[in-house]
Amino acid sequence: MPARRIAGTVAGHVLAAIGVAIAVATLAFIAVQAAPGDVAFRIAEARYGERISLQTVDRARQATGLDQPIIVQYGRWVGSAMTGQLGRSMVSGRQVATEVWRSFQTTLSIAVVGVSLALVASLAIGFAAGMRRDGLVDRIFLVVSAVLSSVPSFLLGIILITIFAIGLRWLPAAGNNRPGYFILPACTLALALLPDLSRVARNAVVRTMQDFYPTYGRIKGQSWLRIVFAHALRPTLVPVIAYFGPLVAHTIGGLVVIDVLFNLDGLGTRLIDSVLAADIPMAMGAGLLIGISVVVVNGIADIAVQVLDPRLFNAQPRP
Amino acid sequence: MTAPSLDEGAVTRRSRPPLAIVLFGFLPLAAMLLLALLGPLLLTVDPNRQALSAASAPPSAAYRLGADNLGRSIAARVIAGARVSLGIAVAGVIASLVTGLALGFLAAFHAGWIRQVVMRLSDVIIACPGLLFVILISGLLGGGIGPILFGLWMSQWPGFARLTAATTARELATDHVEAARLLGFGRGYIFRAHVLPAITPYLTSLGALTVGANVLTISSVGFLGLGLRPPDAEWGAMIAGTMTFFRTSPHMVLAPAAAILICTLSATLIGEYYSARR
Amino acid sequence: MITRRAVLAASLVLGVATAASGSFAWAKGDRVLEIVSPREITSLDLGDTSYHFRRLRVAETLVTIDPEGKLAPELAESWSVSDDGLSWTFVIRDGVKFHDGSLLTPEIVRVAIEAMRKANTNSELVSKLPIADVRVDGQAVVVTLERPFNLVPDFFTDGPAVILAPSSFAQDGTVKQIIGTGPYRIKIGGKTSVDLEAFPDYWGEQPHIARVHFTGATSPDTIANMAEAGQADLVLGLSQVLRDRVEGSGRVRVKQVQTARINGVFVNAADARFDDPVERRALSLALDRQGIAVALFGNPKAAANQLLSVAFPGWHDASLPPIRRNVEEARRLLAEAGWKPGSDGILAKDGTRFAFTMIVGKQPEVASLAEAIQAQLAEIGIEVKLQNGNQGQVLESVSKGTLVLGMTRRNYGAVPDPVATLILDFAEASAGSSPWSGVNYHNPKLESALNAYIAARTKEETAAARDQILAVVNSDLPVIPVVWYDYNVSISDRVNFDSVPIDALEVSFWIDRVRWAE
Amino acid sequence: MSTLAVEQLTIATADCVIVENVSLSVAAGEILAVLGETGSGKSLIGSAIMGLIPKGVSVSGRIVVNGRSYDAADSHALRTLWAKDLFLLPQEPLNALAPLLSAAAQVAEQIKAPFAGADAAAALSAMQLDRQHHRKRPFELSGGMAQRVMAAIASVTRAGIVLADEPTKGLDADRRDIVARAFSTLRERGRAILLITHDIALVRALADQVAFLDERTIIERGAASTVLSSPGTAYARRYVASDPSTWPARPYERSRSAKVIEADHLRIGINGKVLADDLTFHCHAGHIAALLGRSGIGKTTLGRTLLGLTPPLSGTIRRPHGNGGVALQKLHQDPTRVFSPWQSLGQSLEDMRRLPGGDQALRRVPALLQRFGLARDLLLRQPHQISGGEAQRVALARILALKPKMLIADEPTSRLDPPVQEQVIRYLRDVADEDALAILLITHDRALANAMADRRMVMAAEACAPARLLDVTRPHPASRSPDL
Repeated sequence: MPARRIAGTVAGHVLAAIGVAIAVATLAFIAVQAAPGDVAFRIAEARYGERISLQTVDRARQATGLDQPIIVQYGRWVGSAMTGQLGRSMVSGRQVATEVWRSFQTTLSIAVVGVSLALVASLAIGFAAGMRRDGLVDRIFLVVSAVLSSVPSFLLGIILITIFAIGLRWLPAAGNNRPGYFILPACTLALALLPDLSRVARNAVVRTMQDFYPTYGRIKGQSWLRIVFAHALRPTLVPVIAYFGPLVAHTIGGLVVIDVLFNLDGLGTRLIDSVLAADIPMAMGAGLLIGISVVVVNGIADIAVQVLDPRLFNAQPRP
Repeated sequence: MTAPSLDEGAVTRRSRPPLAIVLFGFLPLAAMLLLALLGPLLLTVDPNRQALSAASAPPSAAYRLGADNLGRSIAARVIAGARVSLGIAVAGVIASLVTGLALGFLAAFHAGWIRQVVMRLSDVIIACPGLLFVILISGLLGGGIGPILFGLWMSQWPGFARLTAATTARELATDHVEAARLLGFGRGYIFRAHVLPAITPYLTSLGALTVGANVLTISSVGFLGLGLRPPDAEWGAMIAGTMTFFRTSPHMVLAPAAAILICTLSATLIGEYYSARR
Repeated sequence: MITRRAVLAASLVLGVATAASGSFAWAKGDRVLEIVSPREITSLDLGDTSYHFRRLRVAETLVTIDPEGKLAPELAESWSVSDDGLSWTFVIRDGVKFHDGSLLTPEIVRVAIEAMRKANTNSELVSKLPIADVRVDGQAVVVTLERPFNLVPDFFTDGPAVILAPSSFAQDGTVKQIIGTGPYRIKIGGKTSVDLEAFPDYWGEQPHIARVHFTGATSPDTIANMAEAGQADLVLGLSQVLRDRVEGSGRVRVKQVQTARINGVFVNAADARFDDPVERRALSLALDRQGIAVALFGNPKAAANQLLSVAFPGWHDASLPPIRRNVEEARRLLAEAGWKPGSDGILAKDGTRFAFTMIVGKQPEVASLAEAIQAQLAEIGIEVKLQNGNQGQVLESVSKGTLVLGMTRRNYGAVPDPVATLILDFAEASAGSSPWSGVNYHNPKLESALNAYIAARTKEETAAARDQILAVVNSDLPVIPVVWYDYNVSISDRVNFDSVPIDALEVSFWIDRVRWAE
Repeated sequence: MSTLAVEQLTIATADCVIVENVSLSVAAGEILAVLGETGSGKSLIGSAIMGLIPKGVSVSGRIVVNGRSYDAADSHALRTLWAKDLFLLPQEPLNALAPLLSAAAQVAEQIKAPFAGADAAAALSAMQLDRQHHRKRPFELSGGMAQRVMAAIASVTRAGIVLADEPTKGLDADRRDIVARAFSTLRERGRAILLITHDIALVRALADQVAFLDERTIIERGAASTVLSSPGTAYARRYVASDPSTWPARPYERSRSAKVIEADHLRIGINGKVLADDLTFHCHAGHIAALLGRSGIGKTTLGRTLLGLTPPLSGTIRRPHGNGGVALQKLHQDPTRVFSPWQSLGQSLEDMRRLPGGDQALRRVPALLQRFGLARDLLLRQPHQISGGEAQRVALARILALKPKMLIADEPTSRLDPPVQEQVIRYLRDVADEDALAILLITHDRALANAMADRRMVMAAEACAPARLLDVTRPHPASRSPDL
């Protein structure tokens, strides 16, 4: 039964993914078109930089098919996207699919490491603080997390760079050509995500501990370890996993700043740069991938929550 | 045999905020808001007046918090910035709150296509990275207060709408609302006496947390160079403009950073307090 | 659950392991020259980014400029001009191999020049030459002109004039990969970074360092961080505002040279606010160049009193006095031109307010410079609104005729002779529509002087034309110079400081000459 | 042999003494029931024995477990006895079981021996839990099943002393019997059981010894057979008498008053799921009609449908008119929740002014409060600061002030202690008789219905079919009592 339920959920999420991806790509297209000013000038600026001139603007206009009606441009993109062709960048002339995929790999490696770090740390902190609500650890945690959440993430990154790259020279300060390049960006991301995520974890633990069954486990003679890992961990994970939706949004947003700070060619930066540069195929390609990523993460979280806690499956309306 | 029912229900529902919250939450934020309101009266120096000869001057008698790279008084700019940064942050929250409240109630009271539209739209926007949104709009429109405000509003009203809809729907399903309905009370009364007191702490909490988050968002956009138009003094833009001197003249960065920290921290504390209380 | 935890643990272990191995390899010194530039490689189109590949010593031109700023042979062994000045012969170097192993032939050069002629843009100089015909003559290529033009070799030093192997081009003539003749070839290319390795069959001297990694980074903070972290051996074009900070970190030294680039403002000469040279002079007097040079650029010598800097020894007049700020004189000049303060303190004439919007890029020194100009002009009653934007938006407002005043960072040394750029800006048909120079500015005296210069047959004619050009440019102020741009190269302690050439014309990074420190 | 003795136990907060000088003892194979009302401190006695006294509460006295004597204040020592000597069966077992482990696994984890699975299955079967339920997780179990799982867990631990705190709270009468059987099984296995409850029927079915707790201390104790049949104190008498099964059945009398509500071929359900079909009945003024049936069958939905809160799927309802829309009112199960939690009770009543005719209604309130024996200063308090019995009477007063024609009372007394339940239910009977109010009493308590209602209807269903309505006022010898 759950297997069929999950299959249904997956099918729903796949449909949602297609819908959202097309919607986001279309939004990116509209964003490019809706901005004030001539699109050709923005493309030429991105291509030629300080060598821009009226002739290069005209060249950009012709080379990229901007002289055609907007609806034709959009229709052509949708048509080719259906067959897996995302076209070529209007700025660099490279394949959008290749470029976007490379950005995605950068973003993914940092996001996976950063979110994993944040998740592990959050659960550890969450249990440490939440097991004794309003205890010393809890109070210290609340203050530290409030302070941490009040520092802009770029300042966090700069502090990390100053210590580990410039001071100790352990890790690279920027770029993605050196081994371990992802550690500082991932740590910055983790620190930026930590306050909210650990608060979610801590509140989940507090909630669990407010339930009677952990105490009752002790009365039944079970050890704390067994209670935490066998009884309480899964229900506690549920709110944490359910938080993945906002988390992925925070991650992508945070990575834009981190990309700039560490000079990484991530997906968020790619989207913003290409929209500002009016690089329509690139903007739509990046939007497409971001949309799919968001829906995929949300879908995985949704299924994970249902697998972790089947009670949510059987939530039936009370008579 | 959990907690014995000695004081069951004697929840700390109406208790006064503890001293720590007042000291570190309400007071600093109130002080900052006061600074924002009274800013022009307090300023003795034009925050945009440059003295290139005093560029990057460290704190002194003439420049209490030092001068920035263009020789402007950092103290004056921090005060002027309170108006801009907090103003935008608070205005964004108020706009989102009003929109969210209206649409949230609509969705809660009219379970039908209105609810579907509001909720699905909220779902999609909430899944979108809000920072990306603000950055894009600011970048496309060349920065300034309007685009940032618009971006904040666009990305934040769904949060308020969802919260309002969810809490309102939950309150509408309670026995006391059912009883009030059966007794013949109208929607207005039920809303005022039963629903509003229930959702106020939630909204206060979200509102305060969002004010803090907005101050950070504005500063991040400023860091990317897409924020307000110069020479407007805004804390994030002040940091962004002087970030380069962080290690050589840290005072330029630290003063606005401290202002951001104080605002965000106190807003977070207030938000956390209300969210723990509900 | 177990798999989940296992995956998590494995990824962490992996991360730590790669980090550890990474720092180990780094400590050992893999001997890759790490170079960083504030400009990213945006595309492969020759018009866009060919100068990148020339600077990286991947692609070469017929004629080049040595670090001292003089013309030097590269793919052309030598060149000569006929007595009538119409026929230029370039003798192509023998035995030059492209990175794909194919040989450079005069025919390839001829085809390349034919392609350059068709480009017809201001950023591809060869297209501006009055070429009548190109033909192969043995090992030489002969370029025949319609009229005499003195700057042909100079124009062939332009970035887009690089000679690439035929295999570089796709069928439609666009560049799909960069296969040049330089001492380095591209191993892996990307948007923000390129890996280079020495090309063993290079015709000239082998580079000292075999492997180079180039990173383009637009954020100045990132560049400074990389330099301070010892991650960048050379930062080529370190931003002015970062110089003190990077040098302060102790393990990096900075070389500096004043370039042919000017930071200044240009105006729309057709606009009521700037149609009179007096108004431009008033604006010039309102600016505190010394203050800006010291406070924002950390170099008092950067304050510009004329358009062309010391990078052009024959063109720079060292005897000119500095332009001192004089607010009173500026006010007086504007009053003379009919501008009276309005009720709000802003000048006005015939219902026109002296107020306009200026588009500002996001580079820190440009943003600060704009804010300084804004504040200084406010003191003489001119209101400037700043708007974040880029040069594309400036050009758009130029084409729409809405631009009043813009900021420029014009490089007059794209080729060794500044006249090449001055012609583009002030004498060509397309002049007056560049986002870097005087808009709607026309002065017949300047145009005739420029034309006389390029057609001059004697030294005396050349000198006379030059003096005439300088006199007009420095008094008419179509571009108001504020500060000269300093080119900074930060050099890490891994690199031999003296081996790094520094190039005032920003032609090349000269990385093939760089040596490791002993 | 397992024995538990409590000697001179006193429990107090800073302000007041809650339990004073209580002594109890229970031997192996014996069940001692401690009866008392909510707030009498009976649960705290259990907490004290387990060492679970909350902060701010002080304890003195001694707890003797299997001959070893412990200071009652030494909670640490008492906690070491958990699962070895002392075991607790808590109220609402669904909250005490680990939420995501199957029943069998929860029993098995208590058994530290090989083949724990088989032993666990045996223990569950011994508590009459069918094999098909062994793999189920708590949220898939009913309250009665969960209580049997708990009993199985108790049976596999070494603990000889079992404390049971309100084991039947929230259970229907029929499930109460199943739980009682599980407790008998535990008793047969030699456990000493301390049963803390207010459920007089459970005590009647199970207890060997009984102790009544009132106002801090035990006022009467003795063998169950003697104390329950002839209580010695007024309190115990009143308590025993509050069990509806001891009340005389209400004689059948044909109704002559007007029909207040009529339902014709009603089909009800929620979210498209049909719960009951073909419901045809009516209620008369001044009569109490009882609606019986097991929990979950759709009684509450029928009530909500009649009230107009849930639309019927088909069929017609003719509702009473007059007094605006308020002729039909509802008395809720949890009376403390029917008032806005952000206002004092007085404010909630005062707000009736905003209703049409509210001023008149407000003028009737003081008399109604007096009629129900409520002091006026009660109105200064918040809803959560008054007892359930008081709240139910205030709620009734608020409703009656509006002069409704009919009242739908949905389990109005199931959360109340027996004496309070009796008081409220008798007020309801008075109201029906004196104010000619029609009352539909939704309840699962057959004894209560027999004693109070003029008509009794049962909602019952076969297999998965929608439920039907049967009139059981006059039990017909031919029709067997339907399965509840």
